[in-house]
Amino acid sequence: MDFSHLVVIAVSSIFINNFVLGRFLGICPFIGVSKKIDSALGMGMAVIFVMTLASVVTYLIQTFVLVRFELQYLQTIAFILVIASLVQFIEMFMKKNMPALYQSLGVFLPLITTNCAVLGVAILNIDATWADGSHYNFIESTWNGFTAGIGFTIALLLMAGIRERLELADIPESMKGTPITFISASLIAMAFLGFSGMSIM
Amino acid sequence: MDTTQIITAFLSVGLIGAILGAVLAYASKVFHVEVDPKVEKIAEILPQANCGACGYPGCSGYADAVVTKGTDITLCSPGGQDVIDQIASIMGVEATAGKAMVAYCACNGTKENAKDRFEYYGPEKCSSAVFVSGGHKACDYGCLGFGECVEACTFGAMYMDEKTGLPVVIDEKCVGCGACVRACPKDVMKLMPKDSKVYIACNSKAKGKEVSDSCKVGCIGCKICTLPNTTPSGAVKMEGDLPVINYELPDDLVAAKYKCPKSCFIDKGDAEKSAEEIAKEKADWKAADAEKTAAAKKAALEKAEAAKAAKEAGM
Amino acid sequence: MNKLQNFTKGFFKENPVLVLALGLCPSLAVTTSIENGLGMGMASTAVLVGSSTLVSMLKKYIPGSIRIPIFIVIIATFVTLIDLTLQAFIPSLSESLGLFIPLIVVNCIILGRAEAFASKKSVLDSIIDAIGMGIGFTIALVLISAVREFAGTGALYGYPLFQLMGIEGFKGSILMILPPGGFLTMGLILGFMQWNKVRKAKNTGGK
Amino acid sequence: MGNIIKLSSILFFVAGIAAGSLAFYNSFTKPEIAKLKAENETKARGYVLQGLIPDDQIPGLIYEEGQIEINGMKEKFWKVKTPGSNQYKALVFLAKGQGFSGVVETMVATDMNFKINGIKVLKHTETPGLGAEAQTVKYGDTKPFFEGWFKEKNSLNVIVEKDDPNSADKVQSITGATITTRAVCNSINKYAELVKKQMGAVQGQIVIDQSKVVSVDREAIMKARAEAAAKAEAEKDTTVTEDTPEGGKDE
Repeated sequence: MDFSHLVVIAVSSIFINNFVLGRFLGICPFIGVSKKIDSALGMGMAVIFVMTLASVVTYLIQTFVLVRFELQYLQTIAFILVIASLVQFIEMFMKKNMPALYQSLGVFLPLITTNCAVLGVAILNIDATWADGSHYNFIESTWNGFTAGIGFTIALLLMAGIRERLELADIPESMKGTPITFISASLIAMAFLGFSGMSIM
Repeated sequence: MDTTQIITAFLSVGLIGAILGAVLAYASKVFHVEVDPKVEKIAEILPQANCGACGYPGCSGYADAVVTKGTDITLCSPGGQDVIDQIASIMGVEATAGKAMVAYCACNGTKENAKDRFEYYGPEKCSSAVFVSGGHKACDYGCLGFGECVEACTFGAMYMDEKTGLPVVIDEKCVGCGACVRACPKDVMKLMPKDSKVYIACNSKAKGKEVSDSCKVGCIGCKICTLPNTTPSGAVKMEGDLPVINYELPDDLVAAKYKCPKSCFIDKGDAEKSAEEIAKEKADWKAADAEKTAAAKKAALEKAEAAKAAKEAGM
Repeated sequence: MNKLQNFTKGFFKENPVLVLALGLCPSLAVTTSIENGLGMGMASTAVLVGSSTLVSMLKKYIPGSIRIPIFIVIIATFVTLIDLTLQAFIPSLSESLGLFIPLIVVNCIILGRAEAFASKKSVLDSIIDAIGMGIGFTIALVLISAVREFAGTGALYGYPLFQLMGIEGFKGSILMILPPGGFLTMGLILGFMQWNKVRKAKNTGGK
Repeated sequence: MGNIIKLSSILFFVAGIAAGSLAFYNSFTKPEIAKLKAENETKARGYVLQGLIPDDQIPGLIYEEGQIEINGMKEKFWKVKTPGSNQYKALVFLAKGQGFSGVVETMVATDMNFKINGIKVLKHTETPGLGAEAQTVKYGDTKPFFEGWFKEKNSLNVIVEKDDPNSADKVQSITGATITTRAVCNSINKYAELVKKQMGAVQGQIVIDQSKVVSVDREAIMKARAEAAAKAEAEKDTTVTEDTPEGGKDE
């Protein structure tokens, strides 16, 4: 277990290759659920949770089913099936047994099933290789899922904070709403581009 | 072609599917939670793409918001017109079953009536203006007049009256969704039953002196409208320094309308009548009222005399 | 709604990306060149048509309570078919679209159309609708990628226009190819659409 | 309970049939994909050998596979012969290194003195406009400009200019993408070193009449190392290259 690998993964997936601002994954919820900081936070927490869990489950499916039976080409279908069912299960479980948590976090779960960031992180975990050709191991995959979720949350919170203020700004009629949101996202993405000069190796 | 591979693929992915299906079917029974059937019905109609385009957490989140918070029903873009129509029919059934409501502006602080504290040169939005020490109006509770409620209305049921600087609700178009109520930072927009005519056009909870300094038509909290001989039904009650109409109790509120020293009670029916008609009605009512009061006084006097007589007789 | 209207509504009036703001991830991520945008648009259209047809054909036999998982499986199957086909026959496109081919599965346009349209209407209508929406998606992608490619590299569909005309100097700004450029282009195009809408509303309102 | 069984068996069949039909389709595309991969590999090897070996001989070249071990993983490299000749003409290997945002794979061909003939960046996930420039062909050119920088450099010593401005084997870095350039250089160094080790062992064992080549080889390596230490000795590198006929030919 190489600890430096974990640091590299964290810095890379939170800042340099931020899922939303660097990789364009999860744009729909980024635009949809960033109107209020409260809901952005709830969504972010739910994404962190699901991404971590999805990384765990898909790693297991990949290793113990797909690779064992040489079915790697069925990756997409197996992953989406597992992620969708898992999320739905957690949602039902939470609704029944932890209503308080469900109110703040669980309501966002269905939105995450079809969030490309979750399937994206699962596939990236499998595809990613280190320089020596080795793939992410179990802990690295899980960690990548977790930190990618944090990266997503940071982007979402930034956007929500800006949009709450934009609500009060005097914006030309034709730029109100989604257009100005994209322009703001562009500016944040530019700021995040600054991280790409970082040498992490 | 490799048949064993096809069979392995069939079995392994099939089994994943079967296990997940069983777990979900079981879980849906064990973890079943009762929800409003309307929410379920709407959730059923929504595309289940869970894309978040509506701004709510998933389709069921939106369905819940539509039913419980009265959110706009036109937000689902993947569903398109079909879905909107279907939700409308579900919500429509509900709307007629309950009491139909319309919005009204509880402020008559027109440009003429209400004074300004200072001139405001910010973004022309109510929510922005509120940040500058509560708005430019001298009255802390009145309409700011930038029409954020009009923008919030998706049914075209509102417009800004350029002359008065106040929003106007077109009752025929208003569905009582309450979007304007939520949009107003001053809580000036309120809902009332569609079949009622009279409402109180003031939102000020301030004391009388303060109100009369800032607005010509503000409620000064004189409580005339709540007196038993004005509204015998008790439909008007004071809440702090502001009267509130209880629309559950039947009352035409005509007496309150004419007795209010600041004319805060507005009758929607008056809008169609000419000034002379209104004046005449008022005069008629006053005459009738005077007669009535005189009669009442007389009756009271007689009653008192009768009582006195009875007392004397008794002695 | 007649068939022609059904077909053309996705082009502009109900364009999935530009008007409905769906499927934003691929329309930002792969639109660095027209070639990629076109490839992604066609791949998505193929999946959309395939899954809509199948869902519409099977709509009577799918139990309501597990329809979503079944739709997902059907869509994922078509995505994998496309993925394998591209890998085998158009490897360059497969490489440049990369991760975003499997991610067609979670494109809200496809699941949304399957659920909202194909599961209710006839097979023919579903196919027409799917092709129309797919073309609309492709149009949007090509439009965005044309802006980004030209502003980013000074080329259109790989042809450096200025240099072909003998004008040196305009090489574009890399920024437009990078993520910020994607967001910026999207914002401006959506702004333009809104401007158009507001202007039309004003014109009709004024009369 | 009955409902659960019904639902899960439906899902079983749907998922199973989907997977089965994909497996069926895959059985057709799999050989295609493999063929394509092999074709691309051959093409890339031919591409980097251009110049070192006459164009008309490239299609008929014999590639002898060799193995190197890197971090516990087995990797291939190729010893290139022309048909009918006993002598290796060139070495080809696929160098992999951690770039800025992922692995960069570079196909490299060197002559028997480990002097680079040509490289080709095959796969990368670098930022467009920065690291991805490694594959960009400038308008009017036929090959990516990045590849040209590596020609004639010693694969064992090639280094980014910023890291050692005095080296004879320095390579300019791509604007804004030193990390990518460094990744390519380092991976080439590392793989060349391993290939060299392997070659030394192999050649020492087999043919005696190639001992001459080996000795030249060793001499070259010694000199290459000395030259890396001191810039003044850069001249000697050219003397070495003159010793190999292949090296001289491709000018």
